[in-house]
Amino acid sequence: MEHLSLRQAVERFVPSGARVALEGFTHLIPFAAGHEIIRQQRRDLHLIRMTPDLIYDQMIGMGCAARLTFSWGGNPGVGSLHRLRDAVEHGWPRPLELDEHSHAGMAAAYCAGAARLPFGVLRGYVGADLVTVNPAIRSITCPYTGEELATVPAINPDVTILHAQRADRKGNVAIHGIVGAQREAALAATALVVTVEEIVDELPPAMNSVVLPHWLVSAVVHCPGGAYPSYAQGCYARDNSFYQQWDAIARDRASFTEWMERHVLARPDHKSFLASLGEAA
Amino acid sequence: MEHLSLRQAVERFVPSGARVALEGFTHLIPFAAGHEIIRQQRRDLHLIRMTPDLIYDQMIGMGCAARLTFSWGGNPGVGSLHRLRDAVEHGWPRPLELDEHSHAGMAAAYCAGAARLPFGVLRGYVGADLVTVNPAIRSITCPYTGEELATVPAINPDVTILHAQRADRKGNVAIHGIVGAQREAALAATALVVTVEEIVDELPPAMNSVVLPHWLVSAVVHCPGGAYPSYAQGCYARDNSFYQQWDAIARDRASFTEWMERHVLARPDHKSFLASLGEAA
Amino acid sequence: MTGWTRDEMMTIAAARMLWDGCVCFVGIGLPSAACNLARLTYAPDIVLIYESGTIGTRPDVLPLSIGDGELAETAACVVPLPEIFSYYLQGGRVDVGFLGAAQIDRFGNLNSTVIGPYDAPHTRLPGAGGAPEIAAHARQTFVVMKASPRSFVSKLDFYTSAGFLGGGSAREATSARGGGPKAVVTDFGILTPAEDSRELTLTALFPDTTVEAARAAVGWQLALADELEILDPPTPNELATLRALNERTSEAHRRPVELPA
Amino acid sequence: MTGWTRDEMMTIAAARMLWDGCVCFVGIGLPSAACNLARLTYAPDIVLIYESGTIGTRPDVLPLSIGDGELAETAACVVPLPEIFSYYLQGGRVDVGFLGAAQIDRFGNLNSTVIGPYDAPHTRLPGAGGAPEIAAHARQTFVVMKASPRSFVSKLDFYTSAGFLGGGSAREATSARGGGPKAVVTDFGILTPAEDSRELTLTALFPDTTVEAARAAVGWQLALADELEILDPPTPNELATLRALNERTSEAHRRPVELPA
Repeated sequence: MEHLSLRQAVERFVPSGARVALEGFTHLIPFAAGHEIIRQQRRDLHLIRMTPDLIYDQMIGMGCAARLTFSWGGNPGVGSLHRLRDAVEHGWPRPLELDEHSHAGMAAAYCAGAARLPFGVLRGYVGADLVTVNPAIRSITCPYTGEELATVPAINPDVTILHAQRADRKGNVAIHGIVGAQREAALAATALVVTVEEIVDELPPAMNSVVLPHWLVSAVVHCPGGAYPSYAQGCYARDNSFYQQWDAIARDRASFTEWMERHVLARPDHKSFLASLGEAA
Repeated sequence: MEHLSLRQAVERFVPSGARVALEGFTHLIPFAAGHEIIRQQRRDLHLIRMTPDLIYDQMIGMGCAARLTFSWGGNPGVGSLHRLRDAVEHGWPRPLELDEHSHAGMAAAYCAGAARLPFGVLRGYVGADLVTVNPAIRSITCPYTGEELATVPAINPDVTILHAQRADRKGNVAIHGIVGAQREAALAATALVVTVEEIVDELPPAMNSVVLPHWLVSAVVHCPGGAYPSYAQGCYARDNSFYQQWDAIARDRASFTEWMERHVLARPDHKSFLASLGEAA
Repeated sequence: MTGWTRDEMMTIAAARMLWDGCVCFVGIGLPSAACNLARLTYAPDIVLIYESGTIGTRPDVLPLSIGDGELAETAACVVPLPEIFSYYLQGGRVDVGFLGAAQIDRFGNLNSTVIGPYDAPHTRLPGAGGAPEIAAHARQTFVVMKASPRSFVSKLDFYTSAGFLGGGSAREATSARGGGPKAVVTDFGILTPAEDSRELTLTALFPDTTVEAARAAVGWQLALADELEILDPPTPNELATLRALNERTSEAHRRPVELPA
Repeated sequence: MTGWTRDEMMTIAAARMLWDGCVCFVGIGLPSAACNLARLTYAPDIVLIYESGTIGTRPDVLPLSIGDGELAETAACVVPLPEIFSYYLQGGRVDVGFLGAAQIDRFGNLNSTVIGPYDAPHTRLPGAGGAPEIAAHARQTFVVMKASPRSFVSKLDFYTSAGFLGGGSAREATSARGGGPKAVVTDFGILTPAEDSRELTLTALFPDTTVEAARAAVGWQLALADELEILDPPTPNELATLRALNERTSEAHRRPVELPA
């Protein structure tokens, strides 16, 4: 475990062409890390996330991604992810290959990855055309009952990036609130980078709460506000208003590009990104 | 969910011949429930537990069990379970059929049971003779890599009995500390009975801590000290000294029977059992 | 408080189908409103599960996303997402699943993936999410969708989630363990599957509309039940509770977020 | 403090094989003593995992069981047992696994299940527990066993856990991903697998014993390494730390338990 700046962590752990999972289900989405990947102009990434959300909309729109593994690609409660749609419907700014699952299928694939099994099993995809368009979804026969069950290949990212509330100096990471598939994505990955709101000398006794032990963590990055406009339970709320505004920003290629240039590319880091939103208001 | 006495709960949910899992890995072992099953002279049970521990040693020695699904049958840190050994080696007081696994295999079987999958998959039992003596351990070929992996059939008990620190009036159950396979055993079962140290009006906010929601719970039984001589984190410690003394008590059929008659059969309930131990000292 | 919108009536009609103590797998939007309306009116002990892992949650305002902090704070507990899908949904612990989609066919099959060919889509939709397994495993599902001939179609562009597939006993031949669609709540009334054919049939109308309007909104020849129920309009209490909930919600969603300094 | 027992020397020899920061899957008894001795001496940042689900635990006294409360209280976190076996052990996250057994053969295969036939046992042993998968998945395993011709045998009654199976490259042909036994710590010295044959070979002796005594304790013809190391006796610090730990432990295990009124 190392303490790195976000710039260093992305330089080190996110080369172009990597399989990258930025996880966090609505909660704790690592926006700052995604923006730094955009700044460092990574290309040909295989992006992995259950819900691409705004962060992958931005990364796809900025041309970082060649392939997307996902299970639901909307702006929650708002509508479409317009940059994702534009890539799929019109190949802009470049074509995007889809590896599409259901939530249950993708969760099973992460679990298999974390357990270092080659596949996950589920009662799933019943009567669903996803089976016909995604050759990775297959089936297996139960050796006891003879039933046919669906299988998904394990997901094992080269690097998983998470955001969390806090880490201690050794790199133990504590997560509080909705965890989604964060733990499975972390354990399935070769490298694990975690941006955190706060670094403390020592975490409180954990008992059954969610901790990623330091020896699973490749790098910890101190990055307050790093999940914004997503949220960090106990630190700041989800900016639902921003999610609603994003619809108009992202609908148009020019307004999207201008927003990204102004708020991400022209800014050296996340602190400056956050400050730029204040200026815009 | 109903609030019942332990006697009522065993009468209702543990008929002779049932598949019964009393789970809790070293911690929160439901001793009081096991003793009540002995008092009610249940027979032909299929007992299921990763570690039979003293409670199944007692139930087996008292003739309750026809079959045992397990993965490690010793007195932890002390030695043998003499009653289990006597049943297996000499059929006393009756023969005991074994369905034997490794911890990893049995954990996978509980997880499959909880997920209502017919089997669990693991990289396990490599070069192990358990595969040859337990026909339930089979294999499957990965549809992606062609690898052979071990399989175990799902465990779905008729009733799972747990002990926990507390429940609220609605029957939500909160567990604190080592959980073992308690949750999986609970979710895999048809009925779930939980004995608890304490019943409170309302549980504290849980967030990520371990709670079994009330609608999974068939019955809650108020039973302070119900895990003794196992323990309840935050309530009382494991009586390691008792575990050590058990070796001598259980080594001999006569001393075992006498102890069980004196402390369990002659006592109407768990409170009286606990009091009887004080008298013995 | 007089008058009501079709959206309000849809939400209220969906809420009325729930019962106290039932375990609901809730989606965002109208299903979330319906479930919480039920909780705030006649089903105080309804159990709401959101796929984000929040179990038994009791939000004061509706979440915009499936994982707003409000859901976690008011939950009986929060579990990892894989457990929600394996232990709870696939585990057969869910009584009612709510679904929406861009397209539905006469057997309650749903498309939320794509309009046009998958590889060259006219419109790329968000995709499956939890829907295929909610459709398969919930003991019953309620579908909530505004009707138009473009959304209630004779042939789906893509089968995302199974209803009764080709109808009749087709669903029983699959590994789906849940009962399938129990009702489809539209903005004109309620369709329910006919007993043998499983074809969606108009069984109830909103009080302000007609069979002709219903038929015009559906892209196949809509079958009518022998007895057509006319739903009661929203009660003042239903309407007041729903509007207060929506008001609290939009106020909360407008609230500026304070970032740590 | 003068003199030491073979038990103490075994524990200390096992502890010396550990390194700071290594992730150990710890069994009860001597392995637990060795790991905690290492932690209290030269490996303060060793990570101890007990199969009960306690990760990064730092007990002040040794647990009697694999799941004493002390382990949970001092852990970095406590996870459900299935995760320990799937995500951590099978997941390849464990550097060192400790194993003991009733019988071992010359290729480090272990029997902890039964003496005599499985269906008509002479002695029924506790069984597999975590051993088969620790043996398969830990990057390396250390076996700790007192030696006698009855326990170090030419043929096991039952194969509970795989060492190098038939020797040579037999293990590589299986799906076991861990490296297998790195060393067997006995009460006379240390055996390690020879490079090609993988046969356990005497490579180190305790300072107070002889090759002849070692050979007499082993039920097969024990091979000797070309260079035989004589282990350093326990240092005063090792001995003092271990004895204090054992003293705290037996005092704690004798302590009466207070039940709630």
